[in-house]
Amino acid sequence: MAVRVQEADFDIAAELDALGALDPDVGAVVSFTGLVRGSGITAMTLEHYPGMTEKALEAIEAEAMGRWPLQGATIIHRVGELAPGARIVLVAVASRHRGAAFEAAEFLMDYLKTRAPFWKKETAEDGTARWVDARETDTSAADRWANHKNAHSHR
Amino acid sequence: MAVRVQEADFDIAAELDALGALDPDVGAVVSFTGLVRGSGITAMTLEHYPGMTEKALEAIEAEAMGRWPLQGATIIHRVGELAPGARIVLVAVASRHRGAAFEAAEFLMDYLKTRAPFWKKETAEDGTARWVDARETDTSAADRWANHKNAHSHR
Amino acid sequence: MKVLYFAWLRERIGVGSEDVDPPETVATVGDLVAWLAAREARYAAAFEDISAIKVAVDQEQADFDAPITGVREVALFPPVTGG
Amino acid sequence: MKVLYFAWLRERIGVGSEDVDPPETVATVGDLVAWLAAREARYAAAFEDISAIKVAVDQEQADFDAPITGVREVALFPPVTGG
Repeated sequence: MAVRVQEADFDIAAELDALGALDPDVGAVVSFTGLVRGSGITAMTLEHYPGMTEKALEAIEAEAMGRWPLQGATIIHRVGELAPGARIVLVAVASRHRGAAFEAAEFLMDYLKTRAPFWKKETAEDGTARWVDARETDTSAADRWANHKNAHSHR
Repeated sequence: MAVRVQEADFDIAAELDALGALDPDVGAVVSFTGLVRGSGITAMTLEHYPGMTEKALEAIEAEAMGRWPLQGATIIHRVGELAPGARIVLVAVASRHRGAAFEAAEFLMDYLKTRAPFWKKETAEDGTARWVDARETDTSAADRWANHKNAHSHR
Repeated sequence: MKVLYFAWLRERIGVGSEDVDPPETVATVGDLVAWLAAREARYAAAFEDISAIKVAVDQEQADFDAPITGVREVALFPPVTGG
Repeated sequence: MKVLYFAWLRERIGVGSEDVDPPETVATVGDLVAWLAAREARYAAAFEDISAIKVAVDQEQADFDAPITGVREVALFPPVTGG
């Protein structure tokens, strides 16, 4: 399974090229990259639950592979201390058509945001640190997939 | 405007890094890469309408920038003869949040597919060439944005 | 006025663009297509199924009702298939 | 049984994980939380708003009703905020 949790940065081009090369019928590769937003903070620290994190990401990826006709999916999530502007997460999927690729990538992010055990702590410019609050909009974003019909899987 | 039509391949990592660096509040970069599907073909030739192509892509990009709170958008489309597996198109957008980024990237592709003057010709393994037919599903994909509410722009 | 053809329209007609000088009675894109089709068999063959043909006038999407008086270029092409 | 705490729960309790040996009457995650809260003020403070706490049992999402008999690890943490 193409799931990794790591402190190191990742090479987006290499990851997307690898997905595109999985199968000659890959026609669409969609990627999401999450970055540390820099306004007012000096660092973002990512904590996670080693062991469960990998299992959770693999379960999310397996669910996406079951729901959409994907030729591959990659999830990379960084942990540790990250600077403003740094990459936090990469989600990327390969499919024949763009509809499935867009939907699956968005599904992966919505589920990752609500089901994968990561926690963010921001350090402000005055040196104080605070844990980032979970967003209700992330929960509603994930919930909308419960009854989702894959209407556009051949787009 | 970040719109390019070119024969040369493009560097996805450089394009995505540039989008991420536009503003310290970019939190989400979504990309779509279209590849030449290789089954049964030996080449794909892209014809376009020089002059109108750039205008059409700029209009599509301007519409996306007006509809979603984006910090930037990039469209690169290749023309000329491409081999199986080659990159054809890159669409990428930067936003604070993932909901707007996903929607805008999908919108750009749906509009590009139906409004930008490109035509594909496939050369089969037996040497015969045929113009690719337009897909009804691309028209319906583009039509669904007509009355679209940007409900998830803060996701 | 310049008329441009793309993809299989270009192949069937045999040129990518040409300068034409239609009479004043040719007022719309539809009139232009009919006038071209009446000139030569290759145009008539290319324009046989008008529902399969899209139009741009001065590099903007248009339709067969669009007036052509004063325009610089009219393009005729099959539905686009890029991306 | 191993109990793990993450994010601000870990900070308030002061440890990331600990081995505990609750009595047999502690049958569910909810019982475990009540038992820990009764032991020391720092647990009671950390578990004050139970609605803000999520649960995993043996590294799978669970809830406060989940039985803990025979499980290896129980994790308590705030709602996740990755991605």
